[in-house]
Amino acid sequence: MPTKPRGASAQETLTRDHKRLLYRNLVRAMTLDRMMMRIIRAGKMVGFYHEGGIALAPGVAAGTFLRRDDAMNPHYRAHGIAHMIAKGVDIQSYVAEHMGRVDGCAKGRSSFHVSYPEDHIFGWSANIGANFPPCIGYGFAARYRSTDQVVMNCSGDGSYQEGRAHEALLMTANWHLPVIFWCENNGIAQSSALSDLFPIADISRLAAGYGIPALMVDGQDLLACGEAALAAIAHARAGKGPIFVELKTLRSQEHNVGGLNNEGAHTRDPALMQKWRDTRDPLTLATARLLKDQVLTEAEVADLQLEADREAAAIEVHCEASPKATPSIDELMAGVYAP
Amino acid sequence: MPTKPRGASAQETLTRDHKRLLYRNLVRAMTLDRMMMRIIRAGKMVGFYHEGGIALAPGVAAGTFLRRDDAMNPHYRAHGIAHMIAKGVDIQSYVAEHMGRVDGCAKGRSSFHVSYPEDHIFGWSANIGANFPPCIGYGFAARYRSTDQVVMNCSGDGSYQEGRAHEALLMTANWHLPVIFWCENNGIAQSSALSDLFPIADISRLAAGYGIPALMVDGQDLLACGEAALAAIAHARAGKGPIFVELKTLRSQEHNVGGLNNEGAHTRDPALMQKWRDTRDPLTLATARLLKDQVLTEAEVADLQLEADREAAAIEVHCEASPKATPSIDELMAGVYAP
Amino acid sequence: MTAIREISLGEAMKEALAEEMRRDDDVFLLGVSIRAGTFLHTKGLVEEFGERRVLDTPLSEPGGVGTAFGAAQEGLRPVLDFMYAGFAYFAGSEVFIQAGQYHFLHGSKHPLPMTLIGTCGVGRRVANEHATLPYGALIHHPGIKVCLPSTPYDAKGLLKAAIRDNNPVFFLWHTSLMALKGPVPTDEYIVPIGVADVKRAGTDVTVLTSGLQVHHSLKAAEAVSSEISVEVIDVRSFEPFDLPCLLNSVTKTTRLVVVDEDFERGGFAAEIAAQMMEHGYDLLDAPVRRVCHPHMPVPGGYIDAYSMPTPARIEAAIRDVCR
Amino acid sequence: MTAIREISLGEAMKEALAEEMRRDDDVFLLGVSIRAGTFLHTKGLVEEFGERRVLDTPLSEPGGVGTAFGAAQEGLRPVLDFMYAGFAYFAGSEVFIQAGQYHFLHGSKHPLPMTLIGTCGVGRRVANEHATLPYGALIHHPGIKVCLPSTPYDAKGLLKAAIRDNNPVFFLWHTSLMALKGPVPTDEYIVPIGVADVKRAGTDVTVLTSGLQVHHSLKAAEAVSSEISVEVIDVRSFEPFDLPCLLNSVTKTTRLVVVDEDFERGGFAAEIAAQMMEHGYDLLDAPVRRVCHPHMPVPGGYIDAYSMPTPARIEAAIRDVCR
Ligand SMILES: Cc1ncc(C[n+]2csc(CCOP(=O)(O)OP(=O)(O)O)c2C)c(N)n1
Ligand SMILES: Cc1ncc(C[n+]2csc(CCOP(=O)(O)OP(=O)(O)O)c2C)c(N)n1
Ligand SMILES: [Mg+2]
Ligand SMILES: [Mg+2]
Repeated sequence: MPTKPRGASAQETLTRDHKRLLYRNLVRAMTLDRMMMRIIRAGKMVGFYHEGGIALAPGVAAGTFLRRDDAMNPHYRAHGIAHMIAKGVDIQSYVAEHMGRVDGCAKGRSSFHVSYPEDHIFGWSANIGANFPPCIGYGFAARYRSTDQVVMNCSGDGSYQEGRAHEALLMTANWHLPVIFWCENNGIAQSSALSDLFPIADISRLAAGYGIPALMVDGQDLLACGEAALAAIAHARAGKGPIFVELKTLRSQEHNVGGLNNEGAHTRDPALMQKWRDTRDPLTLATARLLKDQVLTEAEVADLQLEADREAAAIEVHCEASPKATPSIDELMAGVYAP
Repeated sequence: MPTKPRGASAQETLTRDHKRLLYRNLVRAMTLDRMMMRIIRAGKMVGFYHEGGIALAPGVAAGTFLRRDDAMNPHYRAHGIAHMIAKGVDIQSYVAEHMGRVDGCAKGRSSFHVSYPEDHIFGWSANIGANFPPCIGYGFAARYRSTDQVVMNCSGDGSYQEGRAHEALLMTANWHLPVIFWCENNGIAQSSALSDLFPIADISRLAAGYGIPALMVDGQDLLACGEAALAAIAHARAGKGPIFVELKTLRSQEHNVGGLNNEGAHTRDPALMQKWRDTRDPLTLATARLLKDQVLTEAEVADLQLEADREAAAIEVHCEASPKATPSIDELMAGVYAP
Repeated sequence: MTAIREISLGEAMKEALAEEMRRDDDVFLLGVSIRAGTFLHTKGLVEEFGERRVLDTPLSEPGGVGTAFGAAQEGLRPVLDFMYAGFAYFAGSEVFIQAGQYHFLHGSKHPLPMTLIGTCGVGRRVANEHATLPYGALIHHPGIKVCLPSTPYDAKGLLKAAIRDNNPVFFLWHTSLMALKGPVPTDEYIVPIGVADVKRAGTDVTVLTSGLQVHHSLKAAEAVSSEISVEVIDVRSFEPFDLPCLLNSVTKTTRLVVVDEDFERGGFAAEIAAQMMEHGYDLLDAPVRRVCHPHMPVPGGYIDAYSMPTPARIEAAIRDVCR
Repeated sequence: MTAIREISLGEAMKEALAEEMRRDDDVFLLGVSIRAGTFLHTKGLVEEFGERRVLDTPLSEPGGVGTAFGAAQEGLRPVLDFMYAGFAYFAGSEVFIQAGQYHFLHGSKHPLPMTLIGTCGVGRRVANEHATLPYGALIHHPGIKVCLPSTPYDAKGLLKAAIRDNNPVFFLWHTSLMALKGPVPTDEYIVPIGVADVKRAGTDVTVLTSGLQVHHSLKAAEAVSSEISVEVIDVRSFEPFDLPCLLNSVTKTTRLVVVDEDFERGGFAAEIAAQMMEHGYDLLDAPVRRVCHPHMPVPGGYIDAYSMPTPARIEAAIRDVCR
């Protein structure tokens, strides 16, 4: 599937450095996603985990080109691990939080409600679709203060079924806010096929109703995702209002660890998912492409993987050593209100 | 503005009887709207009233061709008086309800929350946009029971700003439900211009995002409204799924009695509103047209007005004679749950 | 002949749904990913009843409730599954205001037979919306019935009663009890909404509780049994609430502990304290004690195991009121 | 030099908004039709502060709250006007759950300085959502502060405190008090959130109340004054609640009536009854009496004038607890 701009005005091209950066972030994201799976399977996580698998290229692209002061809502899938790594947050405290440790980013009390206000990632709600209303506020604040911050609002096809999506599309379009609707469409929500829930296949068709330009991108193609991110960020940063980017991606495993892998009444075909893993893995595809284009060497590819493995191992060791968070109720009660 | 079908498949033409019926209902609706204004100005109403004025042709058209078993959500403007008259409800009990009398349709306890379950008009909430979720259920019930009932879901441009509108468009499209989205767009919501709230002028542009066909109609042209209603009802009744009808209409007075007549910070221009009343009154326009086409005679026009005046006067007298509803708290408490 | 088997609470709920759907074609089921059956109680129902009667909805909580609402107004008997009850706040107006007020406000002329289902409860480390127990908020808003079973038997009987009720009923179930097994007869029965149940008889102190906390309270009762005789009452239905059952018990015990996993302030336990003031003040030999979730958001991680009411906290409260 | 004028509650609110907006460019105002000024408190503000800082939102309550929420996270100090507080249920999740839980759940690291405004109150014959008083539901949900003034003085001072607070605050005002006039100094002052106010001193019975019911209670107190000395305490802020002020009073009077216009069950009055059990049981010579809206939806028409707490009902309750 080619990147197909529909009315988007900004066009950008990836530099060699951009490509290398995207690639490195994807290696790290997929490695840490696997580490999270190890941790939860070993019973060391305190809540859910929703595997990213082969769907992490959009998240990597969403985060890689943002400035620190650009707000982002990470997609909940893989609990935003790709988005956050790419934006540069302290990922160790993210893992520690998932393990309920004192040096978790929310002091071990949040399970998966991670938050990095200093990086303009303001936590999240467990309600799918809850990302939409605040993203209006982030964009509003940028306009109010006449900064050129942009907002990267990432979520899945399922989230666009919530009425809150409509209100965010409407209000950001009405006020010309610098918000990117980054829709990671994997064609499924929990255990229901998108085709059973949504009348049309392309969520981005909604955008035209608000006069918002839209792009469609192959979400398995890391470079296409990166190009779309650059274009969308440039569009928003230039004060041209919101833009919608739909990235078609794939879920090749169950919704969450221990959960079902159904589409309605039917089990999803394991052979098809295996085929996706074999032929549509974004890292395999990107490696081949970047080697061919001589952006990377085989040795560099191996080094990057090694570096990522070391990062994951070090984080795991550190987090396991960190004490479990068991604050007193009094201490917690004192944290209900901000001073 | 011409009726401009955009993708709607059904086309119907109004018969002479249709036209006469529409006309009679419009005379009655506008006469009763004026009576409601008299009642509230005389301090005899127990709650709000939101004048219909010259915006009642869409409501008349919405109701006139429905069957009794077709569900309808009347627009809250003029508290649905046009819609209800046209659908054939006992309008005396509607007026009595507004006057807090024992023979009000909700026993005088509801203020304006009128309800006619036997006519498939199931009350309403004071929340604008609350009409959308239940309209899915009405359509669903029709499909579930394989009847050919349709649902006429009427509301204003403001209501389409609520996320609930998105959910209803989405779910009715997804399930191909027989729901008509009858959008009476007067370009204003309370005291804010639509152009200040909505990024585009035509609300019906939203419909395409869900694959829903849309019509646009001059809401001051009674016959155009009627034609659109026939077409939309035929479309829905034929099992072709939801359809969107946008009717452009006008508000030539303040939002509600005693309220403001502003658009944002600015007072609305009284001369412009006077011009609308002089040149765009749907009854004046329809009278001229139907006389010219010899669908009605001058004498018939006068008779219909006389009949409507008599109806209004009789209702007013009856309701004033009806006792004020002052049930005991015990009696009310016994009515919280259905048996 | 009545047989009694041991089945799980989830299976008991599924039996209730299946029996009511067999009995009445107007009963249908809708919710997020219920065809696959995210939880046990809906798994496999689509095979028996087909896609017409078991529907996956989009992630649109107001739309989902609205579908049920409108279908009920048109005379069907919808059962809407929210998955987690905390998601119901996305449809706050429909759930807290409109459903309960529809009948009364429009002249008490027309029923609204609609069942809402959601799971809730603290203790699975995931915090916040996945734990929210909405009954404290629900009972504050008139017109909607609310129940929460602690056993498979009650789960089946209450869910059948909810579906047959002509009013909106929010049927809650506690996530931690999904797999709990218990005896359930094969013969049909109903557990009426509005009737509490004495789960353990006692004479010194009454513990009024619900859901998972019934089990915690029974543990605490057992722990103190050599010294204090504890009567444990399972609320089962918060609205309508079975005040006579409570007053009967307190007449005997003269002491009351309310164990409530929900937020403390202005919740069910507070209401009981107020009703005891109004209807049972002279019965009491000690003030009513609340054992609730502290008035703070539900944390996740390793904390929720001790921030929720535990057998130890309940035991301490029992000892305290009996001093 | 401090001057004191008589201004209305709506004007007092407007002064609070204008002063805080002048003081801090981060303060801005958004809501449905607030540029025109549906109610007195926003009328004309757009003229002074311009369209940048006074914004009409679409009819999108979750979107409106979200705008405030996100802007507050980014460091602004938004003030969102719901028009009627009952409309807040359209944004149930944001208002009841997410706003109050954001700070705590994410490690108590980051403030959320956001003010919500909504009018409420029974007695204007329009029923339901236009009357809904959401404080009973709000106090049940941790992390959001809630206040409701009964005088122009308190309205101005509390609203200024709300805007300066680093937490979400729901500032409610009673529709029937919009035009009430009272003395307000020209000099700047704040009424801190969390401090109740004795509006009439007395020795025989305490009446704890708020909003319009402060005035009804003062009437009732006056009516019985030759026989019973009534102390009337204005709650002013439901969360945090000033328990010491109440306990001080009840120590003296030994009797308590709570007058609460909101739904009775599991509301503020219930919470006070529970807290009296816990903290003031031995002070009481009679059980706490509630005078609330009966547990039914708010009707309109001629009914709401007697279904809400009236001076007559309050007087009866006062006499009752003093028997
Ligand atoms: C309001 C709400 N409804 C339902 C859920 C349950 N739920 C969690 S994830 C999910 C699917 C979301 O689908 P999508 O947005 O497409 O993301 P994906 O999982 O496909 O990456 C659902 C239904 C929820 N968390 N919140
Ligand atoms: C949820 C909600 N928000 C705000 C209001 C206040 N309000 C009542 S009518 C109205 C305007 C509605 O506009 P529209 O739907 O266009 O209908 P019109 O008045 O133009 O006929 C508003 C904002 C409300 N009743 N409910
Ligand atoms: Mg998806
Ligand atoms: Mg309008």
